[in-house]
Amino acid sequence: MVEKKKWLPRWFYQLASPRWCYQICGKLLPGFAVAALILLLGGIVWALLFAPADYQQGNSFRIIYLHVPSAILAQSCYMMMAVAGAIGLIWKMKVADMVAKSCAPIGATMAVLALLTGAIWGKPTWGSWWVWDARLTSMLILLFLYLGVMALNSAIESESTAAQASAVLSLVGLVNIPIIKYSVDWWNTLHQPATFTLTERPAMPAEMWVPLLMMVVGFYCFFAVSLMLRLRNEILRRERRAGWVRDLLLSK
Amino acid sequence: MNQPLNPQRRPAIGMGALFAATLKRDLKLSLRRKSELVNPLIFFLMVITLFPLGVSPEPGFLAELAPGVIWVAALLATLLSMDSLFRTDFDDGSLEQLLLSPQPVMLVVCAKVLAHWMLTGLALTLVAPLISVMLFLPAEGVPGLMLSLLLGTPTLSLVGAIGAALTVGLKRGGVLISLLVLPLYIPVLIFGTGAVQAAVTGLPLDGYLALLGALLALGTVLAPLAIGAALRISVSG
Amino acid sequence: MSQTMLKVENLFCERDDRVLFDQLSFEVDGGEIVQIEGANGSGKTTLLRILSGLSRNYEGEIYWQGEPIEKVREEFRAELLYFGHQPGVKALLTPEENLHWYCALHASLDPARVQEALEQVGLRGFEDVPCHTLSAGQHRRVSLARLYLSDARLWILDEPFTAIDKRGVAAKEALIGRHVAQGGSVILTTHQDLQGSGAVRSINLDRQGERG
Amino acid sequence: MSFNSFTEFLSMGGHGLYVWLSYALGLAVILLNLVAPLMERSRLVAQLKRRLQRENQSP
Repeated sequence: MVEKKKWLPRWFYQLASPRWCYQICGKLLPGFAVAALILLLGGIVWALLFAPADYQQGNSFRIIYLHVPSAILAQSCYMMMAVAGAIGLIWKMKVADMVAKSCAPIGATMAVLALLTGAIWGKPTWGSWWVWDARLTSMLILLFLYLGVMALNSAIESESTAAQASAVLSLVGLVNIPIIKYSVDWWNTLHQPATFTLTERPAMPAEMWVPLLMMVVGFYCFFAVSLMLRLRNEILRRERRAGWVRDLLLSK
Repeated sequence: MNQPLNPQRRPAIGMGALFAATLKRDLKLSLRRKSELVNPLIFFLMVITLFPLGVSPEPGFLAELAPGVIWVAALLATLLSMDSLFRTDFDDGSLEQLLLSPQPVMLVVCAKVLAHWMLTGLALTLVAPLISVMLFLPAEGVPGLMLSLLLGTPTLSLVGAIGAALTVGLKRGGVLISLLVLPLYIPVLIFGTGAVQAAVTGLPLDGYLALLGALLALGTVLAPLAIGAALRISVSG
Repeated sequence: MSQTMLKVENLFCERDDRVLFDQLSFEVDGGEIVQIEGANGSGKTTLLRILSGLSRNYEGEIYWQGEPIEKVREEFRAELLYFGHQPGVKALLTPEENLHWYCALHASLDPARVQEALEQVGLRGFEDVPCHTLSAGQHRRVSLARLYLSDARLWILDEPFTAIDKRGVAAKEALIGRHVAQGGSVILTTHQDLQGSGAVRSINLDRQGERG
Repeated sequence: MSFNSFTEFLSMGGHGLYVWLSYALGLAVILLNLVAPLMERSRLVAQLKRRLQRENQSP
């Protein structure tokens, strides 16, 4: 461990300290919260009021502003969970374990939101609530992966063992995600002739994609807020015997 | 008498022999516990029987359903037998001894998975022709079915073993394994049934089999690593 | 002969919200017997599992012959014999088959000496019956036969004398004494007093818990 | 502004149910992800405080 410390930047080791991490999260939280609020509110107003209706799908197209950001977030959240888990496994970094654990519920709810909005959007577009569309199917499998990680995490009593085991599982899942995605895409084209999909559109005018971009960035900011809230809870819980946590609690 | 404690060690048994010894040991253990040996097979047959009863006994319909049904049943049967892969070793302390061996754990793990596959995946592959007759699968599909099972079921055993290793320390790991492992089984299922359907309709199989082979190669390289790490974590807890 | 085998520095471990030991440091030299003492639940087994490398849930440093243990895992495992709560004996296999597999795991052991080892623990004539037909004591002796087979320098023994009769205990003690005389080290827990095995150093975990 | 009146805005060209259902769900999920950790935090702080008091009294 001692030799390794030389080639990693200093902030990495500060990040490894739960106390430093707790404080920096506390400082960053308001900024991200304000950014998320502005971006999400602005994005939603723009999306609902000012963005033009789609010439084919009409106003139901406006669901894209929730569907796409939540789907993107669900995927990148999994990536983050797996990477944080790997860091926790390799460098025995407690904070990374906690980040991985905090990622799982957010990612799972985002996957649920992407699935629900996809289904609701499917009703006016395809005429049925659920279609075994490749994207929806792989999102459903992503949700299963999240549920598996969360179930394993809660089934193991020892905190550090639970964190390590979930990290291994999420890494295995990470290797599998491209394979699953490819196989589902391929299976889908085999089963049904390629109809128009939910999200792939030829060229989107700027007044359509700018609010979309706003919503995506807003969702990321919201993710940061929720993650930091959860992370702070997790740090308090895991470090409950540390002196600084006691002082913090007594000062309240 | 103990040997003198000299650091000059003479390897009496090499790695290949350890692999063979573990394979032989696990096969022997399963053969001495006959009920567990045939359970996955019986389960496989029973699940298959449920479909004509539950859906429809009409031959044309069953023939269309057969590739999927056989593959899903094979998948569930593999999963059912997965829990016991490391559990008995964990309970009687053999797993501790295994992990404390100076030999690479991956080697022993590979041998154990191979033994497991020989008694489930291979056995399922061998009874598959019988099942395909019961489900009216056209005769042209049978070679494709057997080849896809032969290439696909080892991957199922490898991936399932990761789940088994992760849950071995838990008192009730059975249901949890399915939850962890089933999503990971989906590519094998898709390509496996794809191969059988292609065989039935007379399309070339090579692509599907190549994909199943690629999955198997990837699994053989990566799964033992994950299984080894998972076992150390589970025993540590 | 008396080089330091195992060195433990500032070991910290907690289980279920309870600190088992904190700032635990000690050394084990060649030719030494170290007995871990403590009340039930004081973390004896946990400590042995940490020392053997089975459990990684600890903080602190462990050195094997001067090197951090993470770097010399394989060399360390080749020099280690661990005897845990579970004997590591497969009930469906015969004593002979069990020990043969153990030899396969430790490449340096000679399977030809399995017979001899079984004879030493008084299991002659039971070589080829499945272990589940043996009594509890015999079952345990199958596992103890590993002590006769082993060429490891460090023995970590967790309650090696349970379910063993008096005569067996004496034989085991003599074996431990011989191992130590040859320059090996033994770390063990036991409820019995060790007699005639030379100098026994003890480490008490109860006092550790209070301090921590 | 792509709507001429408020009722038109509400009906969303006949797709009002789907659009408003989606946005309600989106809002619910976002709020859930913020409220749950905040409630968890107050619960945790109370629990840890009780624990500290217990520990301070007992020795």
